[in-house]
Amino acid sequence: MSSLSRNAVSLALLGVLLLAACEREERSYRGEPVGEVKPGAIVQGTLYAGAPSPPPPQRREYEGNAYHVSEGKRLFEWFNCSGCHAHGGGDIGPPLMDEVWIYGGELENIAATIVEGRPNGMPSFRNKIPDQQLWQIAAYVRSMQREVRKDVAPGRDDHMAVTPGEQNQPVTPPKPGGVASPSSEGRGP
Amino acid sequence: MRWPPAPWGRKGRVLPILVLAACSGPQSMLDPAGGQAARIGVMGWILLAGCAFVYAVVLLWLLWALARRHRWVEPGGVLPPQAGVERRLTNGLVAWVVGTVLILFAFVAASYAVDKSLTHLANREEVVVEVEGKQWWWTVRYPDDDPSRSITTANEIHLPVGVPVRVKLKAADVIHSLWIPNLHGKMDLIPGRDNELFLTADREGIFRGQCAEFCGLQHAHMALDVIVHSRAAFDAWKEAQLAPAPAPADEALARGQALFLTSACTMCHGIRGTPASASVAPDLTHLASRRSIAAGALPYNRGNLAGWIADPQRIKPGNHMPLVGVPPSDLQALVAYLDSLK
Amino acid sequence: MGPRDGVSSSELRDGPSLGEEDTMRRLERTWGTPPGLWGWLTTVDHKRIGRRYIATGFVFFLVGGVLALLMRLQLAQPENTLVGPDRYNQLFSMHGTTMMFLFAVPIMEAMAVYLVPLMVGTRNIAFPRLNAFSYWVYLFGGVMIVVAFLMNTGPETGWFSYVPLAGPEYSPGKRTDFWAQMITFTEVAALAVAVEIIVTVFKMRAPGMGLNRVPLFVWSMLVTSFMVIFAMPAVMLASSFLIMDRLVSTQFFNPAEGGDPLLWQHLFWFFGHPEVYIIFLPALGMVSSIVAAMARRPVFGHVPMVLALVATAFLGFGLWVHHMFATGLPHLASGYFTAASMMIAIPSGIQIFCWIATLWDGRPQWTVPLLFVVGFVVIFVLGGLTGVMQASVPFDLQVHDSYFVVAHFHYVLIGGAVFPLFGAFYFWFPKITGRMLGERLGRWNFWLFFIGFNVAFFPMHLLGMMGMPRRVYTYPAELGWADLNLTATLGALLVAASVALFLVNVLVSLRAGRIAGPNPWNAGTLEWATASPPPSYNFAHIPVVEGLEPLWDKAGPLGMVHGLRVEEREVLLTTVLDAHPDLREPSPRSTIWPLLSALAVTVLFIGSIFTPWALVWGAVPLAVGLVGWFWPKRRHVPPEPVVES
Amino acid sequence: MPARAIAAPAASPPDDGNWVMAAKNYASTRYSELDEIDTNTVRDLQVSFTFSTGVVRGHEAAPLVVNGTMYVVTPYPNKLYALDLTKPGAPTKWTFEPRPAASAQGVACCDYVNRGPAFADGRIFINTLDAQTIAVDAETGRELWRTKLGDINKGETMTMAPLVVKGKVLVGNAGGEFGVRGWITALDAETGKIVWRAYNTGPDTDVLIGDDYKPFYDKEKGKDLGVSTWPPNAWEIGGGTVWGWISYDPELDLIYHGTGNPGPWNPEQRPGDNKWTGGIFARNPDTGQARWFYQAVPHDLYDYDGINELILLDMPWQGQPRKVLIRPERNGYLYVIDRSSGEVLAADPYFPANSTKGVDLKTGLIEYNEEKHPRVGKVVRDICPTAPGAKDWNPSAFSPKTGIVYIPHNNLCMDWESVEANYIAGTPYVGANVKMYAGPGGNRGTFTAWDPGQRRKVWELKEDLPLWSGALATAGDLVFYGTMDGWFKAVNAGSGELLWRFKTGSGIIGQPISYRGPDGRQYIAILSGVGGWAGAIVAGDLDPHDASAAKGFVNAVSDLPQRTTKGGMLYVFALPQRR
Repeated sequence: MSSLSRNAVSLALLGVLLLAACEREERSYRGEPVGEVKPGAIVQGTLYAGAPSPPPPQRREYEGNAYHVSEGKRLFEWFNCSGCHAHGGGDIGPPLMDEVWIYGGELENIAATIVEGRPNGMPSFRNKIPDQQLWQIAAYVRSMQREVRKDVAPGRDDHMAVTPGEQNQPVTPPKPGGVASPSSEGRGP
Repeated sequence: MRWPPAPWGRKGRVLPILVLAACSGPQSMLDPAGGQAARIGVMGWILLAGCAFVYAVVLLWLLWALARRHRWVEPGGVLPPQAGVERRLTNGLVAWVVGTVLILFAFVAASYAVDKSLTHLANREEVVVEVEGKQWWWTVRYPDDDPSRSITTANEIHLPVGVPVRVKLKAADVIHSLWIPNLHGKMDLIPGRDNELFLTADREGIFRGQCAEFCGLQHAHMALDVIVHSRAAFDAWKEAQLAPAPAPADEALARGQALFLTSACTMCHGIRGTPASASVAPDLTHLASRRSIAAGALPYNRGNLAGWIADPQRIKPGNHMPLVGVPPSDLQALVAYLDSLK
Repeated sequence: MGPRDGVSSSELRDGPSLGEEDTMRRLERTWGTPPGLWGWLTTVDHKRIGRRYIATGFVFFLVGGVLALLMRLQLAQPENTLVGPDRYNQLFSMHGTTMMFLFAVPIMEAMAVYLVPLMVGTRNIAFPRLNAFSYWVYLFGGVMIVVAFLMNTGPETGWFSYVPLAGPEYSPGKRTDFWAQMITFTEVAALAVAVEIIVTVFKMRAPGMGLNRVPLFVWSMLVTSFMVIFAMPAVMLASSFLIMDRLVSTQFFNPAEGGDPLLWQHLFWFFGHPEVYIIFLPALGMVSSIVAAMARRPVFGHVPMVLALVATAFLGFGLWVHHMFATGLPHLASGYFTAASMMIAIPSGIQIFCWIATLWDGRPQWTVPLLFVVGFVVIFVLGGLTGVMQASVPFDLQVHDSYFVVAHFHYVLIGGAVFPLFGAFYFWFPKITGRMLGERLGRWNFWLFFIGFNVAFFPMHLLGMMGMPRRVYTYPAELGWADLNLTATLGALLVAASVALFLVNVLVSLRAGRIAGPNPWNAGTLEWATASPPPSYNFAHIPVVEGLEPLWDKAGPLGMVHGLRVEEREVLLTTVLDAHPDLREPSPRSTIWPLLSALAVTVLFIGSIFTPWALVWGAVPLAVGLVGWFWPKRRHVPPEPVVES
Repeated sequence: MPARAIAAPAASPPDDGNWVMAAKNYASTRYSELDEIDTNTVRDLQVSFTFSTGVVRGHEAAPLVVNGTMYVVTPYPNKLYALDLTKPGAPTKWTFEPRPAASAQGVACCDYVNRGPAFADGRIFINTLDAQTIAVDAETGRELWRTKLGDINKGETMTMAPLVVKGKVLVGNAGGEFGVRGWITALDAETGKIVWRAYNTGPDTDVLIGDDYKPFYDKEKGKDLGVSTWPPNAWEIGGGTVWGWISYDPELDLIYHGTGNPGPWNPEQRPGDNKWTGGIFARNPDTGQARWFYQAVPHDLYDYDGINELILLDMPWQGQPRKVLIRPERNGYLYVIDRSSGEVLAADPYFPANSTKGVDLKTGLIEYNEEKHPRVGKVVRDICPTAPGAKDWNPSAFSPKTGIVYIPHNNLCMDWESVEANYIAGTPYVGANVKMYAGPGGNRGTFTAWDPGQRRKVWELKEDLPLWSGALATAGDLVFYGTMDGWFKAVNAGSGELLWRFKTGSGIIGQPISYRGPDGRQYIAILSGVGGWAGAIVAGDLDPHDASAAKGFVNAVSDLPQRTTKGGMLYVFALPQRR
């Protein structure tokens, strides 16, 4: 390889790194006011008639941005998403950290699910969550399932350690249950 | 805001040092309004006097050393130390060290005494206030043995004059620090730790406190108002705060309330007396009775409130209140309703 | 790597049998750095590395200064919108980080890397390859954080990065990870230099330079290096905990899971307070050198001065908690730290007294270095006294984290370190470059700096007392802080102008400065005994020292040691206390491995920001680098006992 | 005076072989006087018939048997099946589909269960998840009336089994994890009209506290305690739901019901005693007026709902005959309370609780353990029992033959971190991160036989998985219960010896019953279908990588998906037909 092309390659690499970093680290606060996610823009399935439509621009803007994803994590707690979905493991609502998506797992699908609600119990948050926060939450939900880059996904929070943190979500089989607490060991009934 | 302009005015650019004595203000340690701040003030003056003396001695000694008639030496030559002079200088050094030690000892003693007296002031308490720091505002609670008489408000501490107050400090997210310079020094609010601060305000007035530990994007806009009133006025304020929000008095206000209850507002804010009971953002039950909006970012008035709701991220970029995008027609009704929450 | 003249020539030693010209030619061939880029990359000459260390540190000083200017412009008026909160937070975090980690400590160590071997009269620093490695690691770490900052990934939580704000929940993205790894980079570099300095001072002093004859600058660097070794591990531990919390979900600082945010503060300030003295002690050494030369007499009270240095170092470790008075510590603990913090004024007072006494008894030469020393005394004493005030718990509760503190530590750090450093630049520039720095521009430089500094920072005392907290990106107009802030900004512009003048002075003087000669100031320490700039081998013959200021104590030429190899790199080791000749020790040649190892370390450190697995795969290139570094040389010259000649 | 405890006679008429209410009788003994299946014959017990409900969620219900027809209600969508027992294989007689709102599934805290129907006067009454009570003609399956009682948009659901007393259907709401305001309501069994409704928070007029109210303890006395023991307006979203069991004493003419946890779980958000949550009310069934109240957990710290079964017994107590009720409480104490006055006669730990230190019988106050006090932002470790309690809703049985109460319960401990709960109507209002795990000994469930007269444990069986099924005692000296991995077990009522077991298709969390079939033989019936809070990991396919899933229960049963799968099947057992 000539040194010129080598330089070009390293420059290109640097460029990619730069872009990734800028995208990851940007803080933008204003977003758009409450609107509606146009259902027309949302694809629920993975099967397309003709050529697939391009994904909406929010995917890159939100999924690639650590600030947005971390804001999504905060709002996931604030807006009680965690009340039903726990920290991704599910409770009243289905788990979000597994691979199963009932209503589609793309960013747009998740946003649509939040806005419109789903018949089996997912409430509609129409007019309750401004668009930017909506995309932030959706991007965070994607991070639970390891669908955003590792360097963008959040780490642990300052609460009880119940998951390894979105950036370290393991792909290991579930651990066996029923292990007694260390402090209760050796303490007879 | 509604504080009087600084005495030297916005235009008269007097040399700042001259107005040191006149540095009174709603957020200044130079204008103590409470027992603690006054004692610390005294400590400050003791330290300042001692240090000024030492500084003067050093500067005079330096001046003398530089300006005195020195021994002659040819260019490039070296002056050998002279035994007698060395001895005198050594004596001087010993005196110097002894002097330093004495002054420092006095400082330590004074500091300890003042610290002790601050603790002593803390021994009684009549009013308990819980302040919880959050990014980037303050929850203020007045717990009561009768829980139904406890009060929750935001970004505003009311105190009765002349009464010892225990301020319990908690942090909800990161470390903050409560600093009301006119009343006391600062105390940190640390997650997982309970701190407290004792205040006694000696005169009525309106003061300002601010977060003094860097806490993120809007650290600069995390202030609170401290209102010191007479005991009677304080009690009256408490009674007023206990009441739930009044029902809308007319059609327009009712529309405003409906807008509030059906919009994104209820995801974060609560208004007691309505179904809105969210608590991750300031309680709005008596919003219109407060002096400022957004933790001291803006003085409270209808115009500012409308501006704040219309675009909070322009006024306080990065704060947790999103751009909700209320249409102008609705905004007026919404603001009118919120403004009725006295 | 010149051609070898056979076995016998490798046994050639300096001494009367070898002509002076021949000795110097052969030494130059042995110790010189190969020309060109390869030589530049492979050199282990402490002077070349010291020079680039100083230059790099100064560039970071300029970077930090530009950041400071931007902050001052933002604060020039209330509710200003020049930069937003996000950018402002990165600005002050980068400013503090750059100034503390990339400028102050490295440049002080850089001065030592350059000067200490010369001042103790040896041919190179101990562990020259480690020295090269240290520089590269420092450079890469510094470049990394600046590039990160330019890519909007600069630190945003301040130079002390308190958790939980700097923790994974409240600092998303990689900004804080880069900061934490920058700490690791600079600490590795600083620790390496500290080890080199200590060994150089203990084992490589010229014969006769017993500990009682060690110059004060060397003493100060020795003490500083010990402080580095004891203080830096605390912050490395803290930053490692932080990055582990952030990357692999450990719980060191999570209060919910039994971690403690105050653990961070203790670890950080256990480093952070000594850090101030790590910056300040070398400056004291510089002041002593300048005062002695400019007062034309040895510094009064050499022994008290040394004891004061050592005392400062010890006390410096006992007062970190005064950064934490507002965290609600028990009263007794605060009382102890009040007393300890005030006590540190005693050794500082001794030193101030001794310098003034030296000037008083000597005959001050009004050169630019002396101006900076006087400026240092005036400013530093004020900063020190406000420090004493803050040691008082009640008073500190008011001024802590306010602009009063900003004023205080700039008085201490700029007054206590940057003024002496500029004095040192003027003082040693001729030694390093062979040319004098311009005196006229120098005086302008000084007065602009002195006035600008006070205009910029004195008002901050008042601002703090008037309630202005530090680290705010803006403030309301109603609080009456505007005028003082504007004044401070004007002062900052003056300082900037002064630094610009200094740069001009350097550029002009490099080309057209007066030729200096070996000893332009007629100073007394060993670095002035050789040519300016010194040859690659420093001294043609290792001098023999018979006093504290060897060049003053002896009218004629210095005594010298004979018998070191001239065709092999060889240095003389002496005993620790009395500096009796002990061993002849080979010294390594130019090599590329430190650079390669530093690159491998860089890959490992930066990689670990993104994945903990970098520690595993990053170890492979590092291992290659280290194996290359430590590969046994074919022709090993064993250390030999010295034969007195 | 009986020598030992017997079921309150007026509340436990002689067994006619039917099973008309979930608890068998008003005294809630879950005791069948049939003795064809006994300790000797039980080993021959075999499946008589099965029936798939078509729903694979947690089946917590008790089937009813009335005159040759069995009634089974499923979890959401709350289908009601009538099975004709007179015909071989018990074919479906009719099916009633109430079609509750699907979105109600989103506000059911712990799986969309239903705990059973009730029968009275030719009508079957069921509650639906979307908070309706429906009366259906028992013969035809025709809907007679339906009354909407709550609003799912506020988080109100209904999962409890109704109780019919004196022509009134008594029902209560669920949703203590959603910040609802708890109530109990009496509906006219004929028309479905609301006769009275008593809230469990708020002013006395809402709580139906009037002149009749004479609590035993001073701490329950005072005006409008439902307001003054809360921060301002917090009682409006304060919980105190009635999703568990109601008993009735015809003699004293009092109904007894528990009140659920206060909302939110995070106790720091609701300083005060939080009346009238976490306690037991005695009320007049006709007017709803309260007679007495006892708060077992004032200012509840750990979600210790007070909704468990109340077994009405007459027993000698220190030489005196007392009318008592037995309440194995979630907090780990077995309360013996004088049901006429509300005086606590005994509160003995049947579980090694460390969250509390005991109950002062003089004041009725429970002493919390300061060390285990939850805090915002701190994980408090190893709190026993857990939020679902030493024992949750799954009811015990009482055998007058042995005088023993048979208690199926959990043996779990937990880590708890309070967090600030944000109230948004229709979403959970909890405010705690919880992680549960096996308690002392490592077994997660225990089946305890407790003698209330002796105030001691008689025997206990350790079960690996938590016990989430009810218990049934029979005159054949047998006790039946099921495990979460699907074993249906019969043990000796006197010794606890395992006599017979059968592996059903899915984990058992239902309530076993026993009836006499039209052929005169004794049958045992149980619904198998894992779910509920404990089985949510299987029923909801939850992910065990998150220890806080299902409010922390998933962590304790993360092996459950390997032990059982979803199901919904009725199993009926009988002895082989004598030829």
